[in-house]
Amino acid sequence: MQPLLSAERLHKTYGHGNIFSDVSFTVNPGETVGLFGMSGSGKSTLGRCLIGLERLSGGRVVFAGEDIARLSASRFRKLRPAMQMIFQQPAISMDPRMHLFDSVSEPLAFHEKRGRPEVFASLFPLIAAVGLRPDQFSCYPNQLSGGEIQRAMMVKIYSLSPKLIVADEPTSMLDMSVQAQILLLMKELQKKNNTACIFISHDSQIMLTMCDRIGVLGDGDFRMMELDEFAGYTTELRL
Amino acid sequence: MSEAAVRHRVRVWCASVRGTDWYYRLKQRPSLQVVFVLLAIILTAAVFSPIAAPQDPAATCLYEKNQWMSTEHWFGTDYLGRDLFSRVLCGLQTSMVVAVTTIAITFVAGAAVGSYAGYNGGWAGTCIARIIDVFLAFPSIILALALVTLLGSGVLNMILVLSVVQWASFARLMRGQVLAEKNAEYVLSAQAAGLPNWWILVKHLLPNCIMPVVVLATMDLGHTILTISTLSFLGLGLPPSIPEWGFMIHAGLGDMRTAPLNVIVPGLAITFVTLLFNLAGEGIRDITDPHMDVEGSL
Amino acid sequence: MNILEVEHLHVTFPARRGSIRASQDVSFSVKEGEICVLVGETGSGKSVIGQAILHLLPQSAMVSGSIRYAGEEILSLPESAFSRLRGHAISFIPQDPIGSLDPLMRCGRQVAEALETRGVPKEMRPSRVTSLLSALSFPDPDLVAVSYPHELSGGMCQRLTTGIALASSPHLLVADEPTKGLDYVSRKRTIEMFLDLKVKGTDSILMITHDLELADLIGDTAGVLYSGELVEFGPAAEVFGHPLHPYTKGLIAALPKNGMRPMRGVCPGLAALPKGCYFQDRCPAPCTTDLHPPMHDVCGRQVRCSRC
Amino acid sequence: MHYYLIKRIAHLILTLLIASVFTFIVVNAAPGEPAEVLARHLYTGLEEAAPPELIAKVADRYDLSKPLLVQYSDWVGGLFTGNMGYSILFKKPVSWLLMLHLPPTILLTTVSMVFATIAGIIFGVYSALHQNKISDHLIRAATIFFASMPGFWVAVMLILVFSLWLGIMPVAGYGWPLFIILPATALGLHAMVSIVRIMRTSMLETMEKPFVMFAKVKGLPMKKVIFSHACKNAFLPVLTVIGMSFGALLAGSVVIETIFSWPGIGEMLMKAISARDLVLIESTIMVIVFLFLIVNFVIDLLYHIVDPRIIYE
Repeated sequence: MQPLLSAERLHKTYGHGNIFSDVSFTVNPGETVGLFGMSGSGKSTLGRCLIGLERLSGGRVVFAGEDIARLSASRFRKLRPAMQMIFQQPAISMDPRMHLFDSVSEPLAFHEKRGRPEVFASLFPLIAAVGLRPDQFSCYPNQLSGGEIQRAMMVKIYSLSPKLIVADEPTSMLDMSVQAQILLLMKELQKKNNTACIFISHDSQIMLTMCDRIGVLGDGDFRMMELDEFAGYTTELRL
Repeated sequence: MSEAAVRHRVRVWCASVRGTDWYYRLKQRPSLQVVFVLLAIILTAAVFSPIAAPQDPAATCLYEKNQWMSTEHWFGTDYLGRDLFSRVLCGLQTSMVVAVTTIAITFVAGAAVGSYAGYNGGWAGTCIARIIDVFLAFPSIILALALVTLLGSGVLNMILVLSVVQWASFARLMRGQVLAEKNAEYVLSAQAAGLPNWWILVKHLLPNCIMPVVVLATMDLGHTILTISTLSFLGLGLPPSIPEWGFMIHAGLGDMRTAPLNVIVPGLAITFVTLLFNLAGEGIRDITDPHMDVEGSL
Repeated sequence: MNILEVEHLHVTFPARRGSIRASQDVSFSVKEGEICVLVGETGSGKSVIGQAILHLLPQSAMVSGSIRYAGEEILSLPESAFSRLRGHAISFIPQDPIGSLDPLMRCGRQVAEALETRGVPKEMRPSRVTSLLSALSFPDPDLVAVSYPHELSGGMCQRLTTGIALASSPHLLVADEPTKGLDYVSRKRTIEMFLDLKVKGTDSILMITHDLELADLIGDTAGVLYSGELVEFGPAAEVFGHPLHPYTKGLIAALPKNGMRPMRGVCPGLAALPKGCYFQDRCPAPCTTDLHPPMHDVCGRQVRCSRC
Repeated sequence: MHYYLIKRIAHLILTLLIASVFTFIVVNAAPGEPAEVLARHLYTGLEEAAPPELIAKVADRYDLSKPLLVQYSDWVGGLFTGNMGYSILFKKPVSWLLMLHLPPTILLTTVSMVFATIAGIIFGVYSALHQNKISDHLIRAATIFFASMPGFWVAVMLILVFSLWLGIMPVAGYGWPLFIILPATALGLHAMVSIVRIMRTSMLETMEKPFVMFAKVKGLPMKKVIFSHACKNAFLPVLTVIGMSFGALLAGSVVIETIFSWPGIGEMLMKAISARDLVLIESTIMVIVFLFLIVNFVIDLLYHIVDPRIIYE
């Protein structure tokens, strides 16, 4: 089977320091790969580099058979909806001056050249699937809780039917019970749409429940681990 | 309900949600409503001042010079016996024409240059940043003085001078705003969704960055009126034939002891108009910010 | 003997429409030398309790009930009288350790300030600072003393604020979310630090947290807060081992290590609480009455559920 | 640190250079051949036309026939060596005139700045600590009102009230200490207002910060919490505003010095402008720009000393 995304010898330097170097791994369709590391280990930067939101210093990322760094700007834009990202801080991941229904329906409305209200009406099934009511989308992002925004984010992302989602600590700002809800929802949607996911977190417990394989970033080097190996690796970190 | 009907209802609902919030926040603030009404009156007065003035602002009458308030001359007369009220009213028009045109020019130029320099960065962005720095290195009136020396007096020249002096502060603010916002996660999210750069700049960055610039523009309207009057107080910028508050104060200095109204009234006019713009600026900042608590004060 | 007794604590904030009942009818007590943990999610009003004990609530808050420290009523004490307790007999470890240290002052001086209020003479302070810092297992105390907070990691700042709070050898320590926002290494060290305190067994601690694992490890007694009120209070091992209230059960089941089975729904907003039981919308077996369930004793602990 | 300092100084010099080019162009591009203006000034009077041979003579004598580029480099060179040329209006060397007129301006702006800073901080902190009380509302209303008054009008009103009506202050002139009170008040008012407002906002923000709460919880007395923690942190943004206000003070000094006949460079600049004394105009403007940039440079360094968080990139 051809991998959906393969990262080959990625490295990134910032100023004088190395953020990460020699990172290579592959992601198959529908699979969840974890990226684990301490704060400051560069896992968020790596996640952003993988979908081309930040420039790599070296190495290449091949997504669906195409090297994303070599694509022309317009071809890359066509490819972009297939790779989406969920961010850590729900409070600022939606445009603070836009009503949620505008934010959520904007990408699809742009790509399909339709009116936003129309697109929004077509998103109603998805909105129900993530457990929100359409009237909640009349709010500004700051009027909703973190969990609700992450759900709305899910609507925005899945409206583009992506093949890969990079989730950058999507629940670290959320409460325990909401965290479980969001993670299960992510899993469920992923299964239903056969979406691959790169899951970034520093919580080893969540990693073990969410991921199929886990890459560990630490002190500048990168190792890919199977679940049981990872469980062994993190026992010393746990209490 | 048919699908078309659902769509229609959603469209109506979307439009109603979008339209209400500024209005709602304005309704919470009665004092701000008063400010806006007064501003509207001032602007109307500025447009119609030559017609509305009770007497010819240029009609001299030496027998009636330096008079105190009376029913005939509400604010008294100046050293040539001209009606002070009419002159203050016409001075309003002069100030407003110059100030509004200047701010319109500087706002557009500053926002365009600033957002370009902020979003694109790189070599051109750095260059623009340096040029902005140079303009800001001149204390504003000093630069205006130098330019007035070059261009001479006149309404158009005044607008040109003030625009050259003020565009840099707009550009700097806009650049700073864009720089601060362009790495925000919602911008990244829009990039990830495959939206083109111009779209992100226009639909996301500008709306999120422009409000402080609008507030600055409103407050700078007041500030520009101060600068105009200062320049014409120094006898520069506008020809003496055009009634202008600063020049009126200058002309009243000689008879200040016997006819204090000649310096008090135009000064109060400047203060009042500037005050209104300052209050309106603060008010706009409050009502356009979704983060702002509705219980905020004026 | 009870060092802290909180009875029928109500905290209400006025809002534009109506009011926000951040804390309702909260009663619990902390015995001398005991560690009491209050667990709750965002909006459960857990931080408000700590702030009420230390008189840190904003002026607009309306507080009623009673808080007794060593038998003395402290809730109604005027600021001048209370300030002799704050930082001396009762200490506080804030959440957000980095933000809680003055960014413009060297860490050593911030520790020295705490000693100063204790009346340690000026010439003794530097040596006391050093000994205090090395007691917090900083490898190089002198270096930490001359550093600014931004030069330290989150975990180091956490230890520093704890150290400052412990500098007065308080009788009661109130810790507000000590593990919030820390990465796993810092979190582990912080938990170990509290375990040390627990082993020593001399301090009475009231810990407020959202971290169930921490609560389970540290607590002697534990309380679970939901929508501003206590729903379960009792010995920690009992509460976390055999939860009675459906909310406690749901929280524990939602942990990743327990299989991550979430409860449905979200907490109701504090401004618009439902009639009757606040948990009814999320309860797997909701009761049919409109009556608000009172706190009642069930096998050695208190539960606010009419079904238990 | 050294690297940062060098970079900062390089920026300063670059800005000064571009500013000097800009000033030179603006001033020398004024209508009318400089030599002709000068000739009329010196020999024939402003109303009459000067004969061509006189113009040529004058141009030769004052180096006005050289190409502009040479004139510019002569002038910039002069700025460094102190030989800035010769003022036609005062018939004295420009550097001598600047030496004579700079001290009064520096005295006036410094006194205004000190007054504005001290009063601004006191009122700002007081207003923040009494948020939403009557005194706070009064201070805020007063600041927005004062910010709307033109500086020159404040000066005129001060003269009208204190000198003409009450007769307790001298109308104008140069002296110490009585003569400086009115001009310094009129000049410093706007700066004070901006400092009050930024100090109040910044203080309110800082009082909400967790470290202020923690300082209180440590058991520190409230006075100490406010002065050694809150005020110090709240002061940082004020520093930037002080730097900005200094530019406004220099600009305002042109008007204020003219009104109060205060013999500073502002007043001299106005005289030079009405007499079209180009060499004096451009040199004075450059000196003002230089002063402004230096003050901001110092404040920038100060900021780096006060705030340890800033990293020298």
